[in-house]
Amino acid sequence: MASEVERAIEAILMVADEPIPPDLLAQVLEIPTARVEEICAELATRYQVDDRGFVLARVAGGYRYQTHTDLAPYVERFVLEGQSARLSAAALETLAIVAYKQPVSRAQVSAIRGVNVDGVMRTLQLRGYVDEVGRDPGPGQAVLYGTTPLFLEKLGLDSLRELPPLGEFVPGAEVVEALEQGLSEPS
Amino acid sequence: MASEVERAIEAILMVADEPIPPDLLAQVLEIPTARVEEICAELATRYQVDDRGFVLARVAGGYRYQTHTDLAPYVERFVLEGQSARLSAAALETLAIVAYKQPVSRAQVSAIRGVNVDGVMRTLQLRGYVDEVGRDPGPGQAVLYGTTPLFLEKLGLDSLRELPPLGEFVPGAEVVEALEQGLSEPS
Amino acid sequence: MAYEVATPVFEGPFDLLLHLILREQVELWEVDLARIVDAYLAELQKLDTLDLDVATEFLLIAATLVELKTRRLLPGSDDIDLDEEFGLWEQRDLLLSRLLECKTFKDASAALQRMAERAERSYARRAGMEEQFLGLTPDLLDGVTPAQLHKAYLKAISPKPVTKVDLEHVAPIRLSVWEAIDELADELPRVGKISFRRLTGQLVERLEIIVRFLAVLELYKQGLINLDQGQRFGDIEITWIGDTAGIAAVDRELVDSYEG
Repeated sequence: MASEVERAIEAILMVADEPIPPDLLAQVLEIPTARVEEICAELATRYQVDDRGFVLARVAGGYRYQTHTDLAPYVERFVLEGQSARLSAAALETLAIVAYKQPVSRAQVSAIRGVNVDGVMRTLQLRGYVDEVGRDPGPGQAVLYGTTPLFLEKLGLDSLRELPPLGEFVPGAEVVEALEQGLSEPS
Repeated sequence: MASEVERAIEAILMVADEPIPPDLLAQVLEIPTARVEEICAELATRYQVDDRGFVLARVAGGYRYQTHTDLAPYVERFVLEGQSARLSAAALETLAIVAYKQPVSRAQVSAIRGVNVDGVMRTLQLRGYVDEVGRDPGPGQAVLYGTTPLFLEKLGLDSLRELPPLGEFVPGAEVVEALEQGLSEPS
Repeated sequence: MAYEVATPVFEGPFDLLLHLILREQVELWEVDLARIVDAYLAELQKLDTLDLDVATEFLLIAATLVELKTRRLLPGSDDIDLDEEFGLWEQRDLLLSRLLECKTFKDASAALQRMAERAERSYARRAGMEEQFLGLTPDLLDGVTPAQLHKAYLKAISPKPVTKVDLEHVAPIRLSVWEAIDELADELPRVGKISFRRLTGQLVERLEIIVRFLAVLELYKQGLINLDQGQRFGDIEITWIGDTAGIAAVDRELVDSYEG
């Protein structure tokens, strides 16, 4: 027999149209946030054990119902326009730099990529994945950018802490060696 | 262990925003309509037995997930406490475009705002501020939207003619059109 | 023999360098350097806010590349002053660390891509509020005036800002290395012999001079000119030794492979 709060959480998430933060559920249900998180974890496990076609996901700081990834082929046939356009390689690289180095200025991103990124940054901002988050206190007061909750949704992440550590991507010894070789003088 | 079609039906109903007729499910899943109805009946029973906070209801000739009537008090509190009480800037701009350019299709509104407006339009429609008013006679027969009497009432207007007139500084129709054209092209 | 770059679009010099060294496994010496430096120059022109730090670093890296290559091509380059040598190592380390950083984020972006692809396979429920509860929701138009609606409309239809910075005052360098080669291959057979200083006497921009210099090195490499430097840091004497057909003598294949 499911508890009343458990059922209430299910009902509320069913009418929500964005991820609902646990604090809000806690406030509405008058229970501690920790209890909400416990219940949501239990519900998620329950759906998984029962082999449901949907999951209870934690995304961008909140909970929401989503379809099981297995069933994408069926859902795609049904959803006509849902798919958001793919990001280009240039956009993804720029997004990666903003994600890991935020808050960061356009000039800093340019310096890392070795190309002008003004156009790409505008596109990413227009699509809502990055936004202005402040200004550099130094001279010039460059606009600083950071990622948005929509970016987290796009990647299916709960928070930026879930990004894999950047250290994982530092090139290995063989790449460093190849580059050194490539740049060295012939002896 | 749930069957693949059963799970697919759950997934499709989870992302649908209106009741889905069994024929449509049958077509997408390539199974007989009678089988769809059987599975939906089983699912509905299963949720009831499991004491879920939602039900699979048959409404207006289709199936959809709904909150369990028992839980209405919680959902009401969520609505009262959780919803932001003001129109976002994005929603206000969208509403303004519909108000001044009606009848207008979602694609046209999207083109002007430069972003997808499906979610915002749905919210405005759910709120009763805009509604479908016809179909574009051209190819595609896009649904056209306009504002409702409720919209006029909320703004304290007798008729659309009382909307503040667009001054001469507003770009002419051909400029707006050119702008739409430019923005609607995939970049 | 210069390495022929027959590759599609590259996003700037780092991208190109990483591709050449890691994928094609060529050494810088074999690389058609003109193309990479041109890629730098193109990026430099595109910087619409004139950010001095970025521009300086671009120039420094381009200059490092030029110097690395010059050392290989110029006659009598083996007697080198130690200070210069250290300076070059330092610059090369800067370039190396830039390439490593760029590569790190390239690999990180591939991981983000995989995450996004996975996330895209799960669709979110967005059905929103059921009708029975809609009456309870606070009226969103509360306090909104027709004037505010009017303002929102004007904002919505106003052209979205497209940043366009006038770069005229930055004196864009339009000449690419290959254009410079064509120009020299046309001019040199006629004059026969000329000093580098005279050849570039009319030019004001350092970058333009660098471009000319690279063009001279390419012609030297192709055996179309002779270079003679009386003393270190002295003027360079250029003598055309190719046939008099001039431009036709330049390896067209190389020129054709360039599409900057």
